[in-house]
Amino acid sequence: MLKKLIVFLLIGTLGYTLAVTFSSIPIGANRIGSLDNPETVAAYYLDKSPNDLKVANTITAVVVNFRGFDTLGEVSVLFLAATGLASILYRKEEEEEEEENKRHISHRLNLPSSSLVQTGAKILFPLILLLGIYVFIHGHLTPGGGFQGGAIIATGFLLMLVSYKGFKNNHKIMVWLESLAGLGFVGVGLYGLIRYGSFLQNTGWTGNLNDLVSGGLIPLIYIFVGIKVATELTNVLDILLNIKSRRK
Amino acid sequence: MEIIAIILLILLVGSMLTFLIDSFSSKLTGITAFLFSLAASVVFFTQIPSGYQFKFQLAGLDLQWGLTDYSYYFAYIIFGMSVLALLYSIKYMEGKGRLGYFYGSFLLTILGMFGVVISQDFVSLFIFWEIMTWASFLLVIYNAYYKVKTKGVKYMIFSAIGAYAMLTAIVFIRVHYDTLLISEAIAKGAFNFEQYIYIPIFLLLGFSIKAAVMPFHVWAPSAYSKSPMSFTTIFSGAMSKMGVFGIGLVFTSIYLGTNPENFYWVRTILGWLGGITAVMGTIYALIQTDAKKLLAYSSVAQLGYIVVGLSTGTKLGIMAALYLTVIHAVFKGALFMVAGAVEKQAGTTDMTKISGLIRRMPWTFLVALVSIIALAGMPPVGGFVGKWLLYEALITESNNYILVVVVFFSSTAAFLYSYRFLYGLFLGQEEKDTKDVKEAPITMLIPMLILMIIAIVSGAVPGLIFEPAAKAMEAIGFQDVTWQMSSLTNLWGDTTNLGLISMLIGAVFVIVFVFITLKGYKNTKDVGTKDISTSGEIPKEWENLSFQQDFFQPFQRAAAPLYSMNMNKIWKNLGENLEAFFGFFRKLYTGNGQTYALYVVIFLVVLLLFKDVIFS
Amino acid sequence: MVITPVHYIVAPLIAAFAIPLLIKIHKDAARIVPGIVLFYNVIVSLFLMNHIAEHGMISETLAGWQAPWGINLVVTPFTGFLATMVSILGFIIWLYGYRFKRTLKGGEVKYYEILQMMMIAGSIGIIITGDIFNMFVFIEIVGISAFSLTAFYRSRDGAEAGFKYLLIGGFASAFLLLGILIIYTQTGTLNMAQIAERMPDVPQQMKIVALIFFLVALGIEAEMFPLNGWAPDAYSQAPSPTSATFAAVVSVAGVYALIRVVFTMFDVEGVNNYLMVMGFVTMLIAEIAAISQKDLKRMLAYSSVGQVGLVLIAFGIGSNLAVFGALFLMLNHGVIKSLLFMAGSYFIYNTDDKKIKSLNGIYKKLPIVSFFFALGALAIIGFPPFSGFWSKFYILISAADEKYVFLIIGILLVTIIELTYYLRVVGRIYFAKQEGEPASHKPSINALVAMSSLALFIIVIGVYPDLIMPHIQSAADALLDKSNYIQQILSIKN
Amino acid sequence: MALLIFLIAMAVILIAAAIFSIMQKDLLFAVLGTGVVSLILSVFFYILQAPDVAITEAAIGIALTTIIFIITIRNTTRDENKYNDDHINKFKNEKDA
Amino acid sequence: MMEFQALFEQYRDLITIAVYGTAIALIVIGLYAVLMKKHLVKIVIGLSIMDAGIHLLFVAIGYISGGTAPIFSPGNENAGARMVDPVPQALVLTAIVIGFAVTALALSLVIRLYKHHHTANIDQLNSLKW
Repeated sequence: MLKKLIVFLLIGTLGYTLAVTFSSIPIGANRIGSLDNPETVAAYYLDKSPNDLKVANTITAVVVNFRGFDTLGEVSVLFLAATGLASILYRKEEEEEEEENKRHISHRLNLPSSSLVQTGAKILFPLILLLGIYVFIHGHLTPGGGFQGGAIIATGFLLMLVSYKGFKNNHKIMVWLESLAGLGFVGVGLYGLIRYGSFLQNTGWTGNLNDLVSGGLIPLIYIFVGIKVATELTNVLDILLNIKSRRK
Repeated sequence: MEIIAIILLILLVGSMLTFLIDSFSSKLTGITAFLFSLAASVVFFTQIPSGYQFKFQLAGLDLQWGLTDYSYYFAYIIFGMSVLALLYSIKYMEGKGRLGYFYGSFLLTILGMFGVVISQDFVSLFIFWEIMTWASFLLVIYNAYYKVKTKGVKYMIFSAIGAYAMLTAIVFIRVHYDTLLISEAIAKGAFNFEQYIYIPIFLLLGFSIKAAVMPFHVWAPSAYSKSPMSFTTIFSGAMSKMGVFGIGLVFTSIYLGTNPENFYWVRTILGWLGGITAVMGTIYALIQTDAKKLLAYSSVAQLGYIVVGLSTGTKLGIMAALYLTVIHAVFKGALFMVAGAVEKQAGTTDMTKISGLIRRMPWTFLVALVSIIALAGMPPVGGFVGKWLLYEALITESNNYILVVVVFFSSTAAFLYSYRFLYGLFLGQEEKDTKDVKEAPITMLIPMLILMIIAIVSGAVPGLIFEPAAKAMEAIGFQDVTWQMSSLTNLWGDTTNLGLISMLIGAVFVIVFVFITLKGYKNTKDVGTKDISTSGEIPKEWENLSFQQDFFQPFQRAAAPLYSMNMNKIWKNLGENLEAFFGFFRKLYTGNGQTYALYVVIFLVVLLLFKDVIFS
Repeated sequence: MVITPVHYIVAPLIAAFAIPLLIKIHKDAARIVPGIVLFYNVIVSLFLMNHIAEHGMISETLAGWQAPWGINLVVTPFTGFLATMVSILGFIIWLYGYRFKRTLKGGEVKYYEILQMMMIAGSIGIIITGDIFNMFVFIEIVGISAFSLTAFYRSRDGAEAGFKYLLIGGFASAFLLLGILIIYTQTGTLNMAQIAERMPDVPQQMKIVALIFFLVALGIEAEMFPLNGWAPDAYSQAPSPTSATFAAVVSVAGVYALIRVVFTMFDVEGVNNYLMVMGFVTMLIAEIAAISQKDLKRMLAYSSVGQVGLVLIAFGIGSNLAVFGALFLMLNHGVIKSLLFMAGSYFIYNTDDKKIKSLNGIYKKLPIVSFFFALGALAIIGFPPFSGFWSKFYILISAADEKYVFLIIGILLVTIIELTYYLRVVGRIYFAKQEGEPASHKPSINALVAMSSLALFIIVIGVYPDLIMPHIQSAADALLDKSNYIQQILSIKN
Repeated sequence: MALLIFLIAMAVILIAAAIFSIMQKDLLFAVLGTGVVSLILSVFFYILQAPDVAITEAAIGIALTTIIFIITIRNTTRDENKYNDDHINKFKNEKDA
Repeated sequence: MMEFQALFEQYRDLITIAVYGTAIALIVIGLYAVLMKKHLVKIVIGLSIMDAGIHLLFVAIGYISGGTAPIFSPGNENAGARMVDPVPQALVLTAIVIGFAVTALALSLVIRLYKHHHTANIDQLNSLKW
C-alpha cells in the first residue's frame, strides 16, 4: 500500500512537471518560421522538399532523404529485433523435430478459423498485398510509405498465417527478399556516396512534383524499405506464431 | 642507454627469465636469480658513483633518478641482503613448487626497492614503491593460500592504505608547491607542518606503515612469518627499511630549519609511536611459541627503535637509526636464515616441538648465538653500538627521559625472548624425532656466516658503518658528523669510544655465553622434553608438555592487560563491521526489475523537484 | 578522401544484411564476415585519425544536405579517438570469440555474430553522429542487440537479465524522446552543434527539464547509480565476449552520449557537480556491492560500474587535465576489463560454475589465462607500472588542482575496497588448494592472441604512456573546445 | 462544435481505454484495450494533420502489436493474477482431448 | 479538416488541455502499470502505453494552428507556409517502428522467461540479485 502511495506521488509529480513544462509550449504555435530564410529544419524541409526534391509528401522526403540515415538505422533496428527474437526463441532443429515426432501435434497458435474465415482470408490476402504495395509505391505522393505499406503487407501475411494451419511462408524467398531489400537500400546509399560523394544523396534528376515517377531515388528507397519492413514483420510474426510453447 | 636503466633492465630480464626457466628446469632458477642479482650489484657498485643523476620525461612529467650518499647507504643494504638471500634461497627453496614464480617476484621486489632508493622525484618513488609492494605481496601469499588468505590481503590492504596516503600527499605537493622533485619540495618547505599540514602527515603515514609502526604494525608479524624465510630476510631486513628511508629522507630535514622547536610535537608523537611499537613488539614476541613469529614481532620492535632514533632529529639519534638500520638488517637477516635452516632441516620452527638442535646444527647455532647477542644489544657485537648511540641521543641530546625508560624496558625484555629463541631451538633436551636432523647445506651456511661476521666486525670497528652513514647524513643535511673508526662525537663534543666499551663489556659476556653453551652442549641425561613420567601423572597424547609451553607464564600474567589490547582484533572488527555495513548497501540491488524501474522514476522525480537547487 | 566516416556504419550493415545469404554459400561466413568488417572498421579508424591529424576535423554530410539540415557524422580528435578505441576493441573481442562460439550450432552463430557486430557498429554510430535523434536511433540499435545478447544463452538466467535491461532501457528511450522533443520545440533543430549554438536563448526552465530527461536517459546507458540495476545482471548473464563488449564498448558509448549532451549541448551550471557527486556515489556503491559477490562475472560487472563512476567523477571535475584523465581511464577500462572478462570466461568455461570459490587453484590448469587475469586485476586497481595507474594518477592530480581533498581520499578508499576483492580472487586463483579435474578446455590460439595483445597494451602503455598521451590530449582538447566544434560543423560547406 | 465534443469524447475514451487495459485482470481484454488506445490515437493523429503517423499507428499499433500480445498471452497466462501455468495445462488438456 | 482548424482557433486552450492532458495521462498510466503491475505482460502493456503517450505529444507539438498535413498534393503546391511541422511526424514514424521492435523483443523475452521460470510474476524473477 505504501508502495502504491509512493508510486502515485511519483507519477503525480512527474505528470505535474510535464504539464507545467508543456503548458509553456503551446500547441499550434508556429515554431517553423519563415520558409524563405529558414531558421529551423522544418522550414528548410518544407522549402526544399517540393522545390528541390520534387517530393509531394514532405514526411517521405524527411524520412527517406533528409533523415534517411535514421531510416536506415530504423530498418536495422527492425532487422535486429527479428534477429534477436529468433535468437531468443530459437530452438535447435533436432530438438524441434524430436518433439514433433513425439507429439504429432502442431502447437502453433490456432485462432478459431472456420472455412468462412479461410475463404475470406484467401480473397483478402491479395487485396491487402496490393494495398500495401500501393501504399509504399505512392509513399512520396500520398500519406503512407514503406513502413505503412510494409506493415499492411505483414497484416496480410498474418491473416494467412492465422487462418491456414498449413500456411508456411516460403522461407527461402523471404530470406532473399529480406537481404536484397536491405542491401538495396544500402546500395542506393552507396550509389550516392560514390556518384556524388554523400551517402544516400539523391540523383540530380527529380522529375515533376506529384508525378508517380519523381523524387529521384526516393521512391526506390521506399520500395526497399517497404519490402524490408514487410519481410521483417512477417518474420517476427512467423517466429512468434511458431513457438512450441507448452512445456511437457 | 643510461647505466641505471641497465641495472633495472637486468633485474627485469632476470625476473622474466627465471619465470620462464622454471618450466624447463626448476633447479636452474635459483642459480639464475642469484647470478642476475649478483650482476646487478656488480654493475651498480662498479659503474655508478654517488651523485649520479639521470633526468628524463615520462607522461608529461619531469622525472629524475639518481644516487646520493643517503640512497647509496640503503642500496648497500638492498644489494647486500639480496645477493645473500638469493644464495641462501638456492638450497632453501629446493623442492618447493613454483620456483619461477618465487624468484621472478623476488627479483621484481629487488627492482622495486632499488627503484625506491634511486627515485629523486615523487612519481617514480610512488611507482617503484608500488612495484615493490605488489611484488612482495606475491611472495607473501606464496605459501598455501588458504592459510594466509587473510594475512596476505591484510598486508596488501595496509600497504595500499600507506601507498595511497603517499599518493594523496604527492598530488597535493604538486598542486601547492608545483614540483615533483623531492629536493625541491623539501627546499620549498613542503614538510614543515606549517601550511598544508595534511601533506607531511599523509606522507608520514605512508612511510610508517611500511616501517610497521604502531598502530599499523598488524600486517607485519603474519606477513613476515608466513612468507618463505629466504624472502623474509629481505622483507624484514631491507624492505621495511624503505619506510625508514622515506622518513629519513623527507622528515629529518625539518629539524634543520630555523627553529626546530616548532616541530617538537611531531617529534614527540613520532618518538612515542616508535617507543610503543618497540614495547608492544617485544611483549608480543615474548609469548610466541613459533620462532618465526617471535622473530617477526622482534622485527617490529627493532623498527620501533629506529623510528625513535629518527624522531630525535639530532645527529646522534639519526646516526643511531642509520646504524641500527644496517645492523638490524644484518642480524635479523641472519636470524631469519637460521629459522629457515631449522625449518628446512627439522620441518618446523615451533619451539614447543623441537629443541636441543645444538648438537645437530652447530654452525647454525653459532650464527644464531652471535645474532641474538646483536639483537639483545649486548657487546661486543654491532647491536650494542646502535643501542648505545640511541640511549646517548635520547639522554644527552633530546632529554626525553621517559622515552629512554620505555626503550630501556623494551630492550631488557628483549633479553627474555632472545633467550627463549636460543634456548628453545638449540639448547635444552633433545627431542627424539629430531635425532637425525642434519646441519644446513653449505650454500645456506655461507650467507649466514657472512652476516655473522659483519655483525661482529661492525661491533668491533663501528667506524666501518659510521663512514657511509656519516656521508649519508651529510646528504640529507646533517653536516660535520665527526667520527673515527671506533668513536663518535656527540653534541657536546664528548667523544664516545664505542669500540673500547664494546670490547670490555663484550669480554665478560663472551665468557658467560661460552659457559652457557658448553653447559648446553654437554648432555647430562637423555630424557625427552615430554617425559614427565616421574611426576606421577599420565599425560594424554595430545597434551603438549614441552617446557616451551607457557614459557614466561609469570611475566604473561603481569602483562595481561597489555595483551588484551590487541590491535589485530580492533582492525579485524573494523573490517568485519565495514563489510556488514557494505552488505546493507548491496541490498539496494534487490534483483527485482520493477524496483530498479522505481529507482529510475524516483531519481527522475527527485531531480525534477530539486532542479533549481541542483542546476542553478 | 577515399574512406569516409559513414563506412563505419555501412560496412556492418551490408554484412548484417548479407550474412543470411552468405551463410548459404559457406557455413562459416557468419563467423568470418563480421571479423572482416570489424577489421575494416579498424582500418577506417586509423585512416580517419590520420586524416584529421592532417586536415582537422571531418563533418560528413549525409544525403547531400549540409550540417544543420541533414544528419552529419563528425570525427573530431575526441570522437575519432573513442571510435578508434571502440573499433579496435571490437575487433579484438571478435578475435577472442571467433572459436569460442564454435560449440554453437550454425543458426545460433549467425544470430550471435550479427547482433554482436551491430552492437559495436551502433556504439560507433552513437559516438560519431552529430545529430541528437540519430543518436537515439543508434542507442536503440545498441539496446536491441544488447537485450537479445543478454538473453542469448538459454541455460542461464539470461532472459531475466535481458528483461530487466529492456525494462530500464525502455524508460531510457522514452525519457530520451521527451528530452529531444523539448529541445526540438525550443531550438527547431536536431543538430547538436546548432542546438548548442541556440542553447543560450532557451528559457532556463525548459533547458533544465530537458537536461534532466537527458541525464536520466543517458545515465541509464552510462550505468549511473541508481539507474544501473540492470547492469550487473546483464553483464553476468551475457556470453563473455558480450560482457567484454558491454564494458569496453557499450558503456564507453553511453558515457560518451552523456558527456556530449552535457558538455556540448547544454550550458547549465551545476551539472559538473552533479556528475561528480553521482559518479562518486556510483563508484562507492558499486565497489561496495562487488566486495561480497560470489559470482565472478557479477563481481567484474560491479567493478565495471565502479570504473564508469570514476570516469564520471573525472568528467565532473571538468578541467582539461581531468577530462584527459577520464578519457585515459575510459581507454584503460575498456582494455583491462575486456581482458578480465576474457580471462574470466575461460575460468568459467573450465569450471562450469561461475562462482568465485570454484576458481581455487585454477592456476595449475590455466597458467597463461591466470597470469592475464592477475595482470588485469593489478592494472585495474591502478598499480604501477601498468596502464591503469596513469589514468588514476591524472584524475587524482586534476582533483587536487581543484582542491577536492575529500574526493581524493574517497577515491583512494574505494580503491582499497576494489583491491581487496580483486586480490581475494587472484589469491584464490594462485594459492588455494586445488580440487577437481585437470583442464579440459585450453584457450584457443586466437583467444590467446587477443588476450596477449590487450596485455601487451597494458604493460607497454604502463611503462611508456607517452605513446598514447598526445592522442588523448588532443581528444580532451577537442571535447572542451565547444565553440570550435559548433563553428566547424556549421561552417563546413559542401 | 460537434467536432469538439467528439474530440473531448475521444480523449475521455482514450484515457478510459488506457485505464481499462491496465486494470483489467483478463489480459486478453486488456490487450484489446490497448488496441482501442491505438485506434483512437490514430484518429487523434489524423485530426492533428499527421496522416502518415495515423496510418502507421493503425497498421502497427492496432494490428501487429495486438496480435503479438495475444500470442504472448496464449503462451503465458491469461489471468493477471495467475502467474503460473495451471490454466495452460487445462487449455492443453482440452485441446488434446 | 478545415473544420478542425477553425475549431482549434476558437477553443485553443481547451483543445490544448485535452491533447496534452491525454498524452500526459497516457504516459502516467503507462508508468503506473510498469511500476505497480506484477504480470510481465501488463508491464509491457504499460511500456507501450507510455510510448503511445509520448508519440501523441510529438505529433501535438508539431501541429500548427491553421496548418495542413505537409503534403504538396495537386492544387496545394505552394502551401508550404500553411503546413504543420513535418519533423516531429517523421521522428514519430521512426519511434513507432522502434517501439514495436522493442515490444516484440520484450514479449519474446516474456515467453522465454515463462518457459524458463514458469512464472510471469516479476516479483518471482529475482534469481539474480545483490
